[in-house]
Amino acid sequence: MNAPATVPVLAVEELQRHYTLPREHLFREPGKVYALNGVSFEIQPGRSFGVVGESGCGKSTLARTVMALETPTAGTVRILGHDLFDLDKDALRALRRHFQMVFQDPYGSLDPRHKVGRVVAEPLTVSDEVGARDRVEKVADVLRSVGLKAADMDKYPHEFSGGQRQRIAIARALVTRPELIVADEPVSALDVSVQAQVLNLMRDLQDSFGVTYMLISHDLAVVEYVCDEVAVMYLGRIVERGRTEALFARPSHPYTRALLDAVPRPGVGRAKRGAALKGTVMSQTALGTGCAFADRCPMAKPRCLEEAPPLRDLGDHHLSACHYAEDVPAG
Amino acid sequence: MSLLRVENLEVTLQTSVGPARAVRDVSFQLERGQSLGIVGESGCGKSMTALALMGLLPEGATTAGRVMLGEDDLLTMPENELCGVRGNRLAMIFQEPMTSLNPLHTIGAQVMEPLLLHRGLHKSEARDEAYRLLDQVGIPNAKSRLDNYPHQLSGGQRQRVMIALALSCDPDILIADEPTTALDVTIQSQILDLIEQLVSRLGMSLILISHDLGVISESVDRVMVMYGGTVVESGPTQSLFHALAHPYTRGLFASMPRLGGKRERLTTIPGTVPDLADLPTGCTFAGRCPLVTEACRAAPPPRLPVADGHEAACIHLDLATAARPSELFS
Amino acid sequence: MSGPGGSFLARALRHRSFMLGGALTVGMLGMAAISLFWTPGEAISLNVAHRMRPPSLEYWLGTDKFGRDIFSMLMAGAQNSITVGVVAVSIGLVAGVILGAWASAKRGWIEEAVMRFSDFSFAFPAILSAIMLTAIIGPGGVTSILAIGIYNIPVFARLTRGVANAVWAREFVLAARAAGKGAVRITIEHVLPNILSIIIVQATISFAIAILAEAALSYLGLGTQPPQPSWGRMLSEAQALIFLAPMQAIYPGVTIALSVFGLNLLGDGLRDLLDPRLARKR
Amino acid sequence: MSVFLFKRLLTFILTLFGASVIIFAAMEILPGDPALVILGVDASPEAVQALTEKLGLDRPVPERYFDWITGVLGGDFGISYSYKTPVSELIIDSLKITVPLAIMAMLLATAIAIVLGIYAAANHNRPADVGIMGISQLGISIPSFWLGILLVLLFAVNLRWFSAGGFPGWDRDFFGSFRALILPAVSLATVQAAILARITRSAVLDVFREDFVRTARAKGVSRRRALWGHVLRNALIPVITIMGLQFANLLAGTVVIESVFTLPGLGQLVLKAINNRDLIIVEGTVLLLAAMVVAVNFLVDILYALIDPRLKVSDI
Repeated sequence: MNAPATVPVLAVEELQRHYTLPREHLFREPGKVYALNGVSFEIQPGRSFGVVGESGCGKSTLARTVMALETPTAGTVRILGHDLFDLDKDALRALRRHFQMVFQDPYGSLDPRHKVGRVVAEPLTVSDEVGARDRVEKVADVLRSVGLKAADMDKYPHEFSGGQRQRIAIARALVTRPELIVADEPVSALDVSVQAQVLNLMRDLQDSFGVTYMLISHDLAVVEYVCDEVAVMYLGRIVERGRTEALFARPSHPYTRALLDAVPRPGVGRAKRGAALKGTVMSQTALGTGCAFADRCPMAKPRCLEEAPPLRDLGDHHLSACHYAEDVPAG
Repeated sequence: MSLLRVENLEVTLQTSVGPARAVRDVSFQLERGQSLGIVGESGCGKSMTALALMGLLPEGATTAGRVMLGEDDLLTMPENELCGVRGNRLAMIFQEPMTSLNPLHTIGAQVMEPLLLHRGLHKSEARDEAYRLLDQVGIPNAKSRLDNYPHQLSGGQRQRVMIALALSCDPDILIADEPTTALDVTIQSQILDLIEQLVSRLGMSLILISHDLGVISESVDRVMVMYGGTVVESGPTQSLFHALAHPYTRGLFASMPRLGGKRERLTTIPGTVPDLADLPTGCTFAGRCPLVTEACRAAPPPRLPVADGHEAACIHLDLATAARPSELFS
Repeated sequence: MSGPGGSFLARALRHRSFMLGGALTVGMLGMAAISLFWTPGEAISLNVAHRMRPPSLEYWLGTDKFGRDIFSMLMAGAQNSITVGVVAVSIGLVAGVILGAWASAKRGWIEEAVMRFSDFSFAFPAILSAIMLTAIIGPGGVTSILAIGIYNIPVFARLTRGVANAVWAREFVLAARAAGKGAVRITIEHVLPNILSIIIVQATISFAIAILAEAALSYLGLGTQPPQPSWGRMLSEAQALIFLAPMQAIYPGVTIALSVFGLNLLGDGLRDLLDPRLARKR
Repeated sequence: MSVFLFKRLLTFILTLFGASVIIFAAMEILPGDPALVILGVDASPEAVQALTEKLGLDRPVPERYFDWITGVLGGDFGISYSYKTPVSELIIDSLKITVPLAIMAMLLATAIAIVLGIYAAANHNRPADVGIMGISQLGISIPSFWLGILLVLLFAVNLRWFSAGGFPGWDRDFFGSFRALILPAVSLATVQAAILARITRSAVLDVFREDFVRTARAKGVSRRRALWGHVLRNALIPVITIMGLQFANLLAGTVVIESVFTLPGLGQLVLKAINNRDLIIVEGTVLLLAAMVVAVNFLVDILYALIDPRLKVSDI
């Protein structure tokens, strides 16, 4: 199935996901977590889209909902034009070969009791289209394309290092030749010297297979290296979105500004760190009226507490959810 | 005389696959008020070095060399005397704020413990002091927090409690082992700021351990880069980052994606970090180094001067520094 | 079970308590197997003419008050203990693992219901169930098997649910779901293989406990009935003669203790050898 | 009220209710007519009919359950067929033996287990640890009733310090009664102590490896002080869990041990009742034993909530 260029690989619209917490008190309503509060974006074929934010901002929930591992409270996810939550079970299963996932933990994401060949073939075994011999062929091919040997098929995952295991995980995601790969923190569990190998591999695979990435990361530098477009999330919302270079060079949301300032940069020498953002990410257990970032925002004004800023277009594919986007300092 | 002098420290761990030489021939000095950063990837021996200083190595570990705190060798000091040093002259903060506090004790009780132990305060004095400490590390409503349990605090706040705990007896040296690795980047900068402020205000020395070159380069006076249990390069932060010399350090630096950098292809170091139970006899980096020769594999390389106070343990320094990292590792 | 961790056999041979436990267990199984077609003396039919003989070449451990050969009775008694133990533990294991895996796969109210059911079953230790069953169907081997089997269901259900939940939380299960696998397939292909070693260890320990429980039930007269020899009843018969022939109360007890000891050592050894934390080299 | 406690309370009540239904139903599906069983096969049909009416066996089952359970809740367990006395009196008499025996055994087992378990953990991998663990491995392998027989053999047959069994009664001879419970309590406690000592040891060792213990040591707390101040309370959580679960086995053990030492406790009462087909006693006693187990486990849950401040949401 090859979608026409006009159909985005992934289209997310007004996605919401609210969890009900376990009841703590008998006579009080159980609490709620507002993990996603209306997230919308599209990814065009062959592009890479990055999602950055701190823990609890909803980026992992977003990844899992896009993968149809969780059901949203409201909103739609379309992959190659198909609404995931409108499909019956079999149709969804058949569609899954077009979108695959790479996970964070290279030790936890491979079943220790299965040989590498079986791990990598897993997405193929769900549909009956591929015969056993074909399957071995495909697994060998994909192992070679991630820089491993076909003979590695008969080994167990524990015989590989963290970086190699992440290559195996990428091979598994790639084996069905999917249009979309969702990668949730794919390098954050790896050592720095191994990270680069995996990041380069991801870029090479995009060049050779034209795969589209949705990359979730807390590491701004990783997102900048891999992605063409980026969305910054805060408390279940996208607060800023745009082309990576433009957005990082000139952020239009105070939160993005603060994130960029907080990243320590090697080689700049002592005490060049920007002023730290005060406070901590509030729990998302209540939906306030104003801007969710207002309590930590260095630029907050009275209006921010009363009126929630919509994500508005600043031109040139750059969107920001700040009333005072134009006033954000250039750093 | 230096506040802390570590000479030829060796740590050997007992693992299921045999003895592992986690730290080999590590020497350094720390002056009063100075800050030292130890940077390296997982398994490089940076945490074991810190635990060896504290005398808190895992069961079955053996040590050699000397760790001189003033006149005292901590490695040979009897356990009961060491208890008087820990938390008092030498304090430590750990990586995991979620698990590093006792879940069944109140915050107050845990901050008060070293005060009662080392400073001989009465309960009520210790409580007042604990309140002052929590306030000092920026915990809002410190008074009511004294009676909270750890699970009622966020990760950043727990790390602040850990800092309050570590500073309670005005230690000479604060060891912070990956204090911000488990935290978000905005909280990380808050915590690093706090540590830096308090260290300079109280005139302590700091040993900061991190895998993050950025954190290290922004926070300390001197840097020690470890790999495979040994120090491969060390020097004053400015001059070290200005002229990285060891092939490993150069490769590591070049393999990090950097904000605002051009999106040119990252340099990669082939292979993976060595297994401590099965280290090569010569240079630990020999297996991954593009410049490796027979001499590298034969014996551990000597530490050679690069600049004033800046040393690197490599016999091919001239070759390593001549090429750009991307050429070196192509 | 050669899975990850290299040669299981090589590590097993070096594990002393595992080998001792294995030897004792093989000894018990061997005794039962041999007794199926040969015993040195008469284990079942009475021979009052030869009652209360001291140990000799003919009667290795002597005879009891009915003239039966004690050593032969111990051998034949092993059959009984093993049958009851194996069948009862199998009942508990199969039902418990299914319940536990089901609870873990479905979560929500099904999990809650299975766990409450387990809590409930814990109120009935084997002897209590046996008392009720005896009142209903009378004493006998079946009563023992059912009572011990019922007791084992919540043991396995709780254990399975606990470790299966841990497996469900791993990322490779998420990967399997992302590949499109359903709960049943994930349970069979991923969850069960990963919890198998823990279940095997528990089965060994449960077998040991079952032997103890069976002995207690037949001691009380609720379990296996004459003429089939059983260790527990041998003890109760010997207790009546304790002032006369104290050694008769020693032999069956030692046999029970050694069998149970062997199984416990075997279980602990297996736990060490199958522990994925040790097998995984990092 | 926290949801945890509410859930536990609900489970407690439902479990008791379920147990009573199951016990009642089990006795209901008995093969044969209870009246016939009591009177013997050669009884006249009139006599059987009369007894059936007298026992109320001709009324519908739910009605009889309701009568029975309301009676039990009011302390009335019915009249024994064979003793012709109220079952409640028989039960109270036997409880005077079973409850002290169980408590003595539990206290003894806990004391031994905690001391040995902590001692072994504190001397991890040293000879004391290996020795204690070896002995406890043997201890969990010995049937408690056989240990009882061995103790009789040693202390009653050979040394003649204790009697081989029997119970003089608290009113007649208090000290003698206490003495009569010592050997039975020791036999019960030994096995329990072996199990609990192993649990205690591994719980203590597990907690010793926790990060917060390292934090405490970094504060300058000595190993010993860390053990008492930080490790024990945390290690208590799994130990208490197992103690609660083991209580059921301890009660079951009491039934057997009473048989070994011919103590007229609940176990003897119920075993004799089975032989006499005195079902109303079986019903009452089994329900009581089950209720004791459930009650102890409920107490354990409350204890949890007291020890662990994190416990708000049920996850057990």
